[in-house]
Amino acid sequence: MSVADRPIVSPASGEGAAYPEHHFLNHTSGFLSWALTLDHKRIGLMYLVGVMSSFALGGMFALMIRLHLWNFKDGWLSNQTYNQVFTLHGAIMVFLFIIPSIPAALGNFLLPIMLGTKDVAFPRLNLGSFYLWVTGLVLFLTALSITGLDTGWTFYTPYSIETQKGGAVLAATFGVFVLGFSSIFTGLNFIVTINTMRPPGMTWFRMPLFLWATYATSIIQVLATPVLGITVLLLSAERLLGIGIFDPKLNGDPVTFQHFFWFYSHPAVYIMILPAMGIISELMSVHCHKGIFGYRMIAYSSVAIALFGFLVWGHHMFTSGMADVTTIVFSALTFTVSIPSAIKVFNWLGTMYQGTVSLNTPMLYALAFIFLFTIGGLTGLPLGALALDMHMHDTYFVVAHFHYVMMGGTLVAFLGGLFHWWPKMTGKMFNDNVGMISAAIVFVGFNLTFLPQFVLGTRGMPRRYATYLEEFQDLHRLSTIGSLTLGIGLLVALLVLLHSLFYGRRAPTNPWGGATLEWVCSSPPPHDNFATAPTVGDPYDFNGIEYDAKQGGYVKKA
Amino acid sequence: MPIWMLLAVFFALLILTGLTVYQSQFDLGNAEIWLSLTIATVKAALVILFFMHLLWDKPLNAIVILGSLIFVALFLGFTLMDAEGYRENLIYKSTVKASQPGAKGDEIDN
Amino acid sequence: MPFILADKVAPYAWFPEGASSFAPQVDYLFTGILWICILFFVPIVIAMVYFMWAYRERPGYRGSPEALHNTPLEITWTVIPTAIVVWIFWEGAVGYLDMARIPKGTVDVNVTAKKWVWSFKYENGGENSFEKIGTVDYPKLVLPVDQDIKLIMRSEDVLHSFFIPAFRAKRDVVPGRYNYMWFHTTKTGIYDLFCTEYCGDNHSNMNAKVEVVSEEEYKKALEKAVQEPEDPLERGKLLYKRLGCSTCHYAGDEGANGPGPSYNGSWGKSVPLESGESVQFDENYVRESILNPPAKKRKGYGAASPMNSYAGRIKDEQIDALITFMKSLENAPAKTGK
Amino acid sequence: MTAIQETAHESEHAQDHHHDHPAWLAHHFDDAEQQFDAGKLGMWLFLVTEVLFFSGMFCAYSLYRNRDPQVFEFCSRFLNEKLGAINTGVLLFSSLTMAWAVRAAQLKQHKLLVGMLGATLGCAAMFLGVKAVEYSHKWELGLFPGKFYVSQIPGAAHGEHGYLGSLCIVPLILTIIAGVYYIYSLATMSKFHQQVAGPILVAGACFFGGVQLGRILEAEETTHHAAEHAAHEHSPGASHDHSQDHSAGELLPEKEGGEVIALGHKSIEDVKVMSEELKTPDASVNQKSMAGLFFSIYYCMTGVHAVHIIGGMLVITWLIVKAAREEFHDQYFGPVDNVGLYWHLVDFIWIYLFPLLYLIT
Repeated sequence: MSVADRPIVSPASGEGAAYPEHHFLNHTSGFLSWALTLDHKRIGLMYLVGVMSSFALGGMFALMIRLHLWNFKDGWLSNQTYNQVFTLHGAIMVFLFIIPSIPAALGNFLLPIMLGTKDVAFPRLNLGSFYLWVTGLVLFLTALSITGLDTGWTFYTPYSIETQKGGAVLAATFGVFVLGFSSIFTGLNFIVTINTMRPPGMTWFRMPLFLWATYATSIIQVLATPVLGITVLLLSAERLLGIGIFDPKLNGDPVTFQHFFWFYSHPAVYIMILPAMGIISELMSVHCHKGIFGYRMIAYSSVAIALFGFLVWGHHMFTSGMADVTTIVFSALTFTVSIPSAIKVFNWLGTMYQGTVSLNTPMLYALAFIFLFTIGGLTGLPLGALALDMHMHDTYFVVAHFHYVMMGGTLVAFLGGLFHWWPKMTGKMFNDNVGMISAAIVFVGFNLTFLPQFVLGTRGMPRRYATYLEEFQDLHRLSTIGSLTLGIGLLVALLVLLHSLFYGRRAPTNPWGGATLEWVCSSPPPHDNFATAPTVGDPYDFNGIEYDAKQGGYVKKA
Repeated sequence: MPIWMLLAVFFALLILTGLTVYQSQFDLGNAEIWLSLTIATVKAALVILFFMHLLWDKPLNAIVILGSLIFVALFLGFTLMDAEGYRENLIYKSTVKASQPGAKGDEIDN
Repeated sequence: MPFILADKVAPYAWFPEGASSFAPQVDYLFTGILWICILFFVPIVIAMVYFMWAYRERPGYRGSPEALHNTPLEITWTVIPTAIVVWIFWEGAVGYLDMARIPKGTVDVNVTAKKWVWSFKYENGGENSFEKIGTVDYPKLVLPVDQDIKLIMRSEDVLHSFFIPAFRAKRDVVPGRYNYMWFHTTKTGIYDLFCTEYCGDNHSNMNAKVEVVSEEEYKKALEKAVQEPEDPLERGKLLYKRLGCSTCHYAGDEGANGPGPSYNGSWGKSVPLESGESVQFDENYVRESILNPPAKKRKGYGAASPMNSYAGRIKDEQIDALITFMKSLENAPAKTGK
Repeated sequence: MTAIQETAHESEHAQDHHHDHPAWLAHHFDDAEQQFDAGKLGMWLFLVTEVLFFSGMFCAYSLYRNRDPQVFEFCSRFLNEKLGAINTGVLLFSSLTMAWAVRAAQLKQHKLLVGMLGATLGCAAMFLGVKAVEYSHKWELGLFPGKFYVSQIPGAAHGEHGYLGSLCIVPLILTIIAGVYYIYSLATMSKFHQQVAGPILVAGACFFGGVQLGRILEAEETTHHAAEHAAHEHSPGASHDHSQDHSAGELLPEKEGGEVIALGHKSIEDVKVMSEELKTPDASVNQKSMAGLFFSIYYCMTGVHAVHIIGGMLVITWLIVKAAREEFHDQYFGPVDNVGLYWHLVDFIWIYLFPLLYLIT
């Protein structure tokens, strides 16, 4: 039985849970009260709107790519335009959407509440990082509009030094620089908040797993992102001053650029997936109404993934002509990351065992995540195996693999988390049945888009091709059909959420039966989250949390 | 922190700077870079421990800053290890040596 | 499934037909990993769906809220995957070392990559020819069967990557250094060669064909390769493709939809320049444009991908041959390629 | 040192005016200790990002030094180690005054605090003044980064291009403004304004003091160098290199000053082969792709460091304003402490830059 089917008791009728008359959304009003807010919840919501818009933009580019590839040649874009489109798709999705999506949007909203504090440690810095993000967005749009960036999102030298789109490269690299600092400050803020502001009783091992994941993510953000900063700064200097560090014409070495770039960009993959794993840990336990299986293993594995993630960047460069020893060492280290990821999947399944599984929209997204992420993780194995990577590198197999991890993983978890916490953020319930339909469409569309790409890849279809051999056309068409389906699914999800804003019924304090602290404060939460420090218990203790028809949600019974 | 300690640290730093300038006048070969880096590290340690009060600070802050050095070492270590490995393939080196197999057939039309 | 796993061209499944000694090794490893993945994935999904059904929320059923913990189980599902990935790593690394260690007594080929053409130079100094398949003129690399082939690869501009799916072999071509690769051919036939590192506008057109032939045919091909055409016009036509002019400039009814201006109908005429002036399209202009391309850019091509200088890479008589070729297009219809 | 203190930026953030909180305690913190710990940890984490930020350049440095040590040896000869040593001393002294400032803030020695901050600011300005001389001197020799490197025989050509003058324009304007401000403060007899304007004006003067100091030392060094180079010019390598440049560049376009633009690897390779044979390191490294690369790294490292100095000067100025208002006391000196940490890090990085860039033999 999903929540939507349950008897609805309108809090307005005087019964049921107290719907707060006063909450953070109506605490103050006016444009400036949002633009200058120091409230982490409002900043989180602003991020949410921002990253979703970026996602829409990036998604539009994705559909353009897929439609162009419908025919093996003479697509509707010129080669040059196609190159710009895939570059912008990648750059926007990575830098503007996936990296900030969960930490900055959901993390900002949830972290202080889950932790039981009033705000993050540095609220102004938090607002500052939001405006840095906005600046990055503007710079990216500039890069898009002045000439169109065509370097690929990786900015590999010497192409990025030689390309005629100099202005675009400069705008984009500066954008990446600024976005990097936005990400650093968010991470810094979270680490300080978690380290110094836990209320009494909130020990490290009483923190919800989402916070563990966010903490691990923040470590990466603080340690890896500065290297990206200096990399793009040197690249800009390369363009402006011809410094030659990465330019083979001046005896510089393009492979050095790749080392610099991937020292950040590989850990960045974990900036993307770790918070997603955190969300899934929350979703699985709440919607199974059962304590998480192997709490400590999940917590440790998050930190392990974050640290191991720094040791494996070389696997993006196996074919670049790295020294053999380095190649083999990187391959060995690469496999170490797969173990903690596998452990998490098993633990989530263990959580379902003998639980009480509520099938609703967030849970469906979580289950879709496990399915898709397992495929994404397992297809990493052939890519980590050196001999096989020689064949698969830079083919569609890689494209499919990282879309399974980043999109099937991060995006699906983001959507699951969004549906899960939507009632908390907006105080409105969405239509659960249509939500579940959206999850189903997304799931089918996603697999239809990317499964064929695995086959394309093993058969030798290189990535970033505007035209291709005729023999690959059927699989490409299948993929294009899938991408349209996926687009429809995402659109349905968006409509469900928007619909709820206007027509959704008021959300109870605890609509899903969660035991973490955000389900203690009202939906939406009051301005200060907690008037007094809340009593902290086990975040996964579901004993006595019962559905209460009167309230339309769950309450803790003694 | 008492004034005498501030001044003592400052003069120690000055003396070490003088030392590093002085030693650079001798040709010590490979040892030189290690010697000057060691002196620099001693100076850096003085700055961090005393001027930045890390000696009296919470251990967490020390872990944070020392931890970051581990990641710097990782970054430099792997990148240098790789660069060392493929050095032979760089064109300007291999042209000079001419012993590089295969390079011979690759002369550019001129 | 047959639709996905079969193909119009060849009845292969996951991989194109293997034609090098690496292929069996790579295919074996892939199949092994594929089965491991299936062995993990299928039980995971079955368990997930079963739990979803068996423990679904329903009237009269109430699962346990207590967190489970089972140390032996957790250790098991840590140790088994670890053992498996160690095996995968080992197999992959052994295979890689095989690919990286170049044996002695190889047939050497010099490979030069530039935007957006591959050129191959054989041991006897001969260069590759071209072959038209469909509407596309592919550079063709001829190799002997059952031989160890070594490639000495160099890039003249940006990163490229040399990939022959049928050989399961790939290596980036990095400017500023030599990268080497080798493989052992096992089967005659014509195979695709792709550039897999993004290199600009016509990245996807930077393909070539590899023809593996018998020893005798290879010798013949080598002899043919050293003989450049005597006739300046024929020579010019060949150079037009070999030097990569055809990847940017349309000429006659050939060439790619590249960023450069077409040669057709230009010779002897006055052509407008980006600077607002105009210039006579003659020997001097062509020569200057080859050696110092940015000096006099044609109108409308200021923002196009820049042409690299051929100074130091082209002989005088080659320039002459190209000029002869351009002259022959004096009256060709002034259209651009697609 | 571990007394309970508060950081400034949170103190202003008491937007809700909870009356149970003192004004300097942000409403989302439980108590002063928590607030102080948060600020301090945040600062240390920021320093971590700075360390990793610079690590990229140190990586590039070690990579290319490891590859071409002779280039680094050759080029460091053009870095004036006297200037480097003077600057090291200046920065170390500024670290001392900064640390002393923290002490003064804790002890409520307001005047001493302003003085110490002013001394730090002055040292920073002097550092930049010396740096300006160093940079402009190198530019006049054509020692530009990467592709702008002009490979004349360095030391031989001395054009007066007025680089130093251009570098001084902005500081000059700022000093004049500070002077006007100081006169204004005298006229209004405002103690606060005098305390702010004084250090800034002194800092401006220190910049020009640094410039003057740098010029004196640089002039000494140049005469020394010129003699050294007169000897070098007679070596066969130097002259041969020059002629080879031209023959290799027959077909190549020429830039002003007869400098060949290297268009492919070929010209680079040629020159290298030739110079390797001649065993004259000077000739082989004196070109864009070698010495130019060193100067790229030099300018990147010292330039980014100088940007950090300028950033530090801005926050120190802000501290001086607060100190002149006598805002700091034993319960509240977090900003001084945190800016101090930042400033010491800038010093810390210079401690490594100095031997790595200047003292290579």
